[in-house]
Amino acid sequence: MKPVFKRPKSLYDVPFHYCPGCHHGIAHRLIAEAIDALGIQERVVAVASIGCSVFLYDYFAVDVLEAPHGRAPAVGTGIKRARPESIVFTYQGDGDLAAIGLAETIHAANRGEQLAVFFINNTIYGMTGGQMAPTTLPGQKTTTTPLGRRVIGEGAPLKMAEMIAALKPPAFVARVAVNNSKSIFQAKKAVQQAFRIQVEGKGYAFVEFLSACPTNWKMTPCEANRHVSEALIPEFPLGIFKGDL
Amino acid sequence: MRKTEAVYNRKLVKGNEAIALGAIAAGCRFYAGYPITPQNEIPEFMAGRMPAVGGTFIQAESEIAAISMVMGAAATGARAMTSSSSPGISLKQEAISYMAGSEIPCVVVNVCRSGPGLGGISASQGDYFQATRGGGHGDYRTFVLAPHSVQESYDLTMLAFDIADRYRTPVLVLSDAVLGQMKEPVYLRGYKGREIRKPWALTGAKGRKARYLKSLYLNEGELTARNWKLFRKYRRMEKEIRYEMYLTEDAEAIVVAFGCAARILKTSIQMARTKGMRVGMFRPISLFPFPSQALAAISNRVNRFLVCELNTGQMVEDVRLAVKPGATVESCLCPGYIPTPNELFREIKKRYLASNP
Amino acid sequence: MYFDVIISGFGGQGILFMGNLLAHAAMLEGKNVTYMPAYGPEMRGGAANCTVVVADEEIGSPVIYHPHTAIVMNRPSLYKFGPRLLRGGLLVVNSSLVDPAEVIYKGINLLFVPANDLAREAGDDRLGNMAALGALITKTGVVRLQSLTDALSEVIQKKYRDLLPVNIKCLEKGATYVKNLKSQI
Amino acid sequence: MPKLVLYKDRCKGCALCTLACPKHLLEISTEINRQGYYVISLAAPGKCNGCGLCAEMCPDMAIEVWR
Repeated sequence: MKPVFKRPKSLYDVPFHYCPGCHHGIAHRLIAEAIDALGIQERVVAVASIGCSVFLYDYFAVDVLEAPHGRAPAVGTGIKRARPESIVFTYQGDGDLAAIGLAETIHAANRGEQLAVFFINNTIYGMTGGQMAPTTLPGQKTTTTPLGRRVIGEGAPLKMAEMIAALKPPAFVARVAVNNSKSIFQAKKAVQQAFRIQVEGKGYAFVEFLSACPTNWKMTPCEANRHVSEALIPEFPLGIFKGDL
Repeated sequence: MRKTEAVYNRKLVKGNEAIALGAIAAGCRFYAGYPITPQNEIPEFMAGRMPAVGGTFIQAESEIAAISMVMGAAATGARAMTSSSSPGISLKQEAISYMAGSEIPCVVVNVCRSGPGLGGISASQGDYFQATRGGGHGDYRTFVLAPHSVQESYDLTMLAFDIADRYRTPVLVLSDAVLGQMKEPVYLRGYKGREIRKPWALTGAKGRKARYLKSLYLNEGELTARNWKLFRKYRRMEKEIRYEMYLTEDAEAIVVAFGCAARILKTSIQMARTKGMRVGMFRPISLFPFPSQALAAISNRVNRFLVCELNTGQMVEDVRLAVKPGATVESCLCPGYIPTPNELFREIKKRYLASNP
Repeated sequence: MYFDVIISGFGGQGILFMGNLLAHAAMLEGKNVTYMPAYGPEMRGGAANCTVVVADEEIGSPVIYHPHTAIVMNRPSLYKFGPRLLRGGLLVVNSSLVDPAEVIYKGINLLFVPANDLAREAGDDRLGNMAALGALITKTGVVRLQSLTDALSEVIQKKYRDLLPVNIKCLEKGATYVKNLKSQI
Repeated sequence: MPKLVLYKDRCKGCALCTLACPKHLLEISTEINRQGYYVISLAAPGKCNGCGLCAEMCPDMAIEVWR
């Protein structure tokens, strides 16, 4: 018998610290599988950001640098430019990438840096306990929007994939979900493509994951999974916004 | 011989250019920065020269991004530098703190202007506390080198890279608007140091286990151990303390100053000497670690000190801590403007005569 | 030996170039020298000035508020730096652009140099800066004319290389002008 | 016959696998693991055709499928 599914070797054999039903684990695995598939584990330098995924180095069997909050694309720029043979990816949440690090995000994309940027959009701040994110849905209750987010005054959800796709230099921009097998299959291809682009020296790649945060959404994992389809995808349509698979 | 060297090997360059020349000579191959007066010659020079030496220049979207890029580059083992002036250095404190915590070496240049806020663009030493107390959040320090001439701007920048690598720490070169903008002949003697191996660098886990650089320590006791480790490192850095003693041997009073204030004071002291006043100068070159022991030794035989700085009194606190009890430490302060040698001479004279009637 | 000068005028008159050239010449003579330009917002709005100090001893301050010498290449510079000159100092006035009648300061030495006129005679009236510099060094002896011309060929930008001879001619013109004044006295 | 290996101590009882299984063969059991979660179990092992979708869905890689 052969395994249909096995832990990728770019991930350490340790349990994740994430909450039950959190999609970080799936995103981690897809990234690790892509690294294995392309045979680039020895070249990868990952940039961890601030948020639930700050402990990236506990899970990925690759070199990791922990960046200041929001600065991962700038830190990644430094790594890649100083050591072009590296394969560099950043892994950032919505607070990190779309709020405090928006400038770094946009400018790295606009310079066409040779980076793979993985964006975990769960419309809320996870690690700090459920505050409003730039991607929080209109009406969504968070600890800092107790009455629900009002678009005027608290802002509309930032559409990062669309914003980045509007720039000229990025080579590949996609938004994926991982809340069912079909979506996971699409996401897998997008992640591989993001790395392949860098391996081939074709430039900047951005993959946004619509991701569930059952704990801060105050839902069961299954409810949260459904919420991705019912609430997130209508606001943040899935698809390839730039480049192709 | 001296004349020959003087004629053939000197170059007339700005202090800021000397810093850039020193960095490139020392093997700096990554620079990221953001425009701000009065340090613009550094990014401009780097933009022109880096590609020629196979290095990278990036004009970043902000001071914050610039230092973060330096953090990334330095983490791979490259010699990396950024520069700015006071308001920009405030922004850079974030990553400087992260690098101190992650033990990533780099060189940060502050061509200090006056503050607070947007302040002005004239020379100032208002960033002494920021420079010597760490500057950002957390229990850390950066090594601080303060040149007082264009030659030192060149020499100390090269040294900064060596110290940064040796101790895996950010090193700050604290220049100022006068030193950065002025031109002076410098001997471009080239880099005499040595680049060391960096077995901690993130180069991809080829043929070895994966590793990481981080500053987050949540497990019980880890952070305490980390902070003690950094503390011991800062103690070890005392080996690198540098200072200059100028006419101190027979001095009855000592002026303490650094950077451009010190060079102006040299003229004032010469003036005082011609009037028979036995005044000397102690010039810290490393501001952190501060040359406290050397100053304490002087205070065994001299007990009058005048601290002259271009702020409202910062280094004077370190001088007070250093000298033996009973010594008098006075301040002569020039916040936000450049004093003339005459002005400082009058300050010296006034105090000297008060104690030596 | 100690010498300091503030050179002032408007942008485009080659003020910073004058200071730079003088500093370079002093360096070639093995002297200590500092050059300090106005920078940042100070140089916006058309005004330009710089300070050069030349000495045998180590130079303390490169920033001089009350100079021993000043060259004023236009009227606003006269009003800004004229009053700051030390007693007994030397004020070099570009009399092509400044009416000598306006120079009312007492207790200082005056040298009127029709810099732009001299430059025009030498072939390029934009090079008044060189004529004024030639006059200054001849009057003060701070550096030799030969050092200035040596420095000139080192510092002049490639694209202005063909202007080297006329620059030198203007320097000489200024120098000769002062020599003739001396012989008249 | 395909085999489903469950690493019980990895399971956080999120039940996403129960959504993924096309045959609805997985369910939350009454068994509590060392982490304190009710772990999943395969109701009718004989009916599993080893498609592996449950493993793809599991955020904690608690499931291994052999075929």
